[in-house]
Amino acid sequence: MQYLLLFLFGLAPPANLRVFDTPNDAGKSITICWQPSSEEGVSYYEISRRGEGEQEFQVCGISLPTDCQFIDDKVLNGKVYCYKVVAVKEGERAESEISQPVIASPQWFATNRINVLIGVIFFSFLLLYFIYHARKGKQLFIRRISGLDAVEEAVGRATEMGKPILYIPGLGSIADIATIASLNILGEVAKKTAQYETTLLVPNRDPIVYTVAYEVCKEAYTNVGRPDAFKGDNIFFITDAQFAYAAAVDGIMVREKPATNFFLGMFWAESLILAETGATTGAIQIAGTDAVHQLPFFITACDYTLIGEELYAASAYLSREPLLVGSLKGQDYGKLVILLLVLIGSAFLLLSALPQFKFFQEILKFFSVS
Amino acid sequence: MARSLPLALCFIMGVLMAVQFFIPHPLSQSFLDLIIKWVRIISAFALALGVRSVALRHYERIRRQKGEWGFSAVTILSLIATALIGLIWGVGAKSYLRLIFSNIMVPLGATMFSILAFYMASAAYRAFRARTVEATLLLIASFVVMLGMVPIGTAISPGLSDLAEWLLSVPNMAAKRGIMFGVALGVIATSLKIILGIERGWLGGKR
Amino acid sequence: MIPQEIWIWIGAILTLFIFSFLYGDNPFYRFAEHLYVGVSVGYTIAITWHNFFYPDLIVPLFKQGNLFYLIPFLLGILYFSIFFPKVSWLIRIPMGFVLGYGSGVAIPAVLQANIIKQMQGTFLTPEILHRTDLLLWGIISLVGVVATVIYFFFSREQKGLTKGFASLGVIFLMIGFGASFGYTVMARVSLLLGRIQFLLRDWLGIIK
Amino acid sequence: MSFWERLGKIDRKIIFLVMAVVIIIPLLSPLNLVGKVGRRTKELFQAIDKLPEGSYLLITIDFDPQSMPELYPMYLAILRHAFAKNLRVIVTGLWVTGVGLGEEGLKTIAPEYNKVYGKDYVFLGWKPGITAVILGMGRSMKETFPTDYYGTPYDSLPIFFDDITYKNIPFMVSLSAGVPGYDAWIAYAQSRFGIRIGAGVTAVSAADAYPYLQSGQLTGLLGGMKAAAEYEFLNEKAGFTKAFKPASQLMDSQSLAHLVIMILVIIGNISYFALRRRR
Repeated sequence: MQYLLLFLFGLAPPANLRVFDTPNDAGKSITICWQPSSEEGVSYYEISRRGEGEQEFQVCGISLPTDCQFIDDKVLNGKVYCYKVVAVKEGERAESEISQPVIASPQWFATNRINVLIGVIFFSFLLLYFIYHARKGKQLFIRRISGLDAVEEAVGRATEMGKPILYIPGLGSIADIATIASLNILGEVAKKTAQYETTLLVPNRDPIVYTVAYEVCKEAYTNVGRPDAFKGDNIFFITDAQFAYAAAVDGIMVREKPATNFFLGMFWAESLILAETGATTGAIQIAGTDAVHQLPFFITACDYTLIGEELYAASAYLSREPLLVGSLKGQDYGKLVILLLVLIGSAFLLLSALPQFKFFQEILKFFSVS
Repeated sequence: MARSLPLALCFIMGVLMAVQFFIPHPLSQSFLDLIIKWVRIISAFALALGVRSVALRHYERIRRQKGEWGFSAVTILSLIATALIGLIWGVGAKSYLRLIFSNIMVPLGATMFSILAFYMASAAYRAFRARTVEATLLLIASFVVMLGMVPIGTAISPGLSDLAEWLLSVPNMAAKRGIMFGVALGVIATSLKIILGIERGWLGGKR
Repeated sequence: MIPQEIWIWIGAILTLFIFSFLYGDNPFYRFAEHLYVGVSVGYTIAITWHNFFYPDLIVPLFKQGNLFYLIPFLLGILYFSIFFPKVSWLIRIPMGFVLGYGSGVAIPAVLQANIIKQMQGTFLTPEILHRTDLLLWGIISLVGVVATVIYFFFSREQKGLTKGFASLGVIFLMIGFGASFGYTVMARVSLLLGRIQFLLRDWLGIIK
Repeated sequence: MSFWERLGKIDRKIIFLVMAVVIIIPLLSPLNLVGKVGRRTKELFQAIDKLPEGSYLLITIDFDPQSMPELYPMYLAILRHAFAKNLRVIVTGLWVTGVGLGEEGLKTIAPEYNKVYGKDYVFLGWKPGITAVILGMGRSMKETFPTDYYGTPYDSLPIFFDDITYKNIPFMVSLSAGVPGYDAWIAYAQSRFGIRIGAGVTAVSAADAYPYLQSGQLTGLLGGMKAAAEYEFLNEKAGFTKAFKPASQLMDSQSLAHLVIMILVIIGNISYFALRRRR
């Protein structure tokens, strides 16, 4: 019967044409949806539009036979348009009806990002709540982080051996949070080297990080009353080229033979070039990064490795600063919430396999991002 | 002033950028483009400080004829020469600078990078000892993947490559996600503290 | 100006200089290292000038007279305040600008990409109920994520159930690290092969 | 030092030497070890294979010479496949340092299939502004690239029948060695314009791409040189080419290198357990 109809009427046109202003965008865009022609073998759909005051429809796009949606983003804001969609098959054409008029406009709020907004607000309150509590002087517990106790020992060892300490604040920029954490730890390490009068070498790859590292060290030496022991030349910039930096630091390691190497911050492929060279010079090596890729290499070649978030925790742990400790507690609760949401969400989603609980599928939609 | 002005600027920028994320309007997009441009300009100024550091460090060595100062001369001369060549004759696809890049910097960089193949062998030999259960698991996982990634592994057992892929996509991915959640919250927390002026390490030591 | 032949020789010799570091530190390596540092800094200077500084600052500010661009110009200039101890605090102004920008961009972006998106990927979905293997892998993944996250709880002592999960987390971490290590070996050997091909093929011409 | 101790403390230089030797041997005389084709490689191959003749295929060179050993053979293999299937190939890239590679690949492969520049394939080069370029191509290819790499105006290139956008491109492959790479294409081109994307990445970052495969954002993935060798194998099997298979030869060296590392680790452990038993 269907074949007979097709024979009689030819190609079926796209039906249920819907046009609307594309949501959550910067304007100048209209979305066109249609129900595909029932027939197999449509070659493509041709979408055409007619603007206010124009006589003819003009082709504005072509879409694949599998599509049932087209976004026309070459329209003007505030102008009225009409659309039609033509199914094309080997010269045969079937035109849809002409759509309702539609106007494109930009939006001021991305409703599809509401999940991110909720997350930002929720986590901000959680963190601020615990920071606020910490500020009121409530004692908070942090567990031992293996590797951090080694910091003191490492500085002491360098002093005994009369050799320098090499501190790499990572290869990231100041916008990498790992760099910030590293610079906090650098401040603590610098205080110790100031007290022990150990040489502290800080080669840098990022010029801005270099200036901050310089200030941090100077401040640390001043804070423990040894501004005279501060040697600005020992905090220096090498180059911003990743492997040139690695080559130069390798050179420093084999020539200056530091007793301790710190690799804390953001690292890329050079991680093992640095850590393995350091291992052969016999230095104690303490590494830490949130670059998940480089962790296996630091774990293999270094004596102690701070894994991911441990790097952030380390700056709180070393400083024992109540505000930082408070934020750690907040982060823990944040992780707990994530875990609970994942577990509960999974349970509901599995339940949605049953027809009467199908609505739980909406959970996934909430977590979709754009 | 010395603290409040930078903190205020940091706060304003942070809030503006976070809010920008939720506004699709073209005004918000062009604002983002403008700020990105500005950040690049500002960073270019910081580079001057870095260059000064390099130049001073090596100049000092040459002046005092300290250690193997001849190598410092290599750095200074090549720095000046490359910069001049680039500044005078441009940086286009057919410029002299491009030649220097692809015939000096690329071989040097690629060779430094490739040294890792040797270092991975020596690091694995030195450190992969089945001392504990965890260390043994690490060792076995690395073996399975190393074998699964090459034709020899397929020759030993056709399932090896699937097992390697499974290790990468199931336990490895679970561990990475676990780390990622923590790291992401750490990033959010630190960023928030920076914007609100709670984290002031960057102001120089004191909080 | 310089024929390609000579450039290949230069590339090959520099490659060998770097490889010589595998035997130990030596003057050849030092030469290559110092050359690399110098050339790379010089390169960055030229690129920064031509690609950013000139088109994005000099042209709009001085040639088109767009005074709006005085703002990044002045912010940038403030970096040099570091040389004048009395006003050296001014360096914090551009730093505050850059940090505020970075932090503000990071918060929603990280939340979206590394939390919400990853949570979506971690959920067990009804589709996996149809295949036992997928169901099993999904459950293992979920357990792995939970255990790893618990390992990173800092404000609780690791004892009892927490300790159990944390140890399981360590097992996942170690398997993950081992797998990544094995995977990376492949990539690094590939890179080395690239260099050896350059030496044997492009330079010496003894292989295809 | 006892034998067992010595076994646990082999000099690094000997390890380096052995590695170098086993890597060089297969390059001098190939062993031709043929592997099995991975699922993700097959997915990408099929995605391209199923494109109708004459469709556009966008290939983006998002890598530089440092990742050339892994990604360049993929580029060549995909080009051979595309030309054999008579697809129209558009090549561009997000890395300025990748421009030379993009051009070189086309110049090498196009003559093998008698393809004409401007009609069957086009090279758009590189433009600054990553996001702007990706988004721009979604609005108008003509506005984004008023000319090709060689300065030919857009309208004089017969490959473009009209001002095209992602709507007209059924599939693209991003060969990416880092940032910006396939994630940028997913974030801007796919999420906004819905283009299907396949990726070729270095082996080390392949694991990063798995979440995108699971979520369906990526269709097919080539991870490292093994995948490139597999693609060469599929090309040859389908009769698309008889050319020299660079990646397949390199896989031989790769296999031996992996074996050496494993043998070294085993030797280290033998020494460790022998010494522990004696204590």
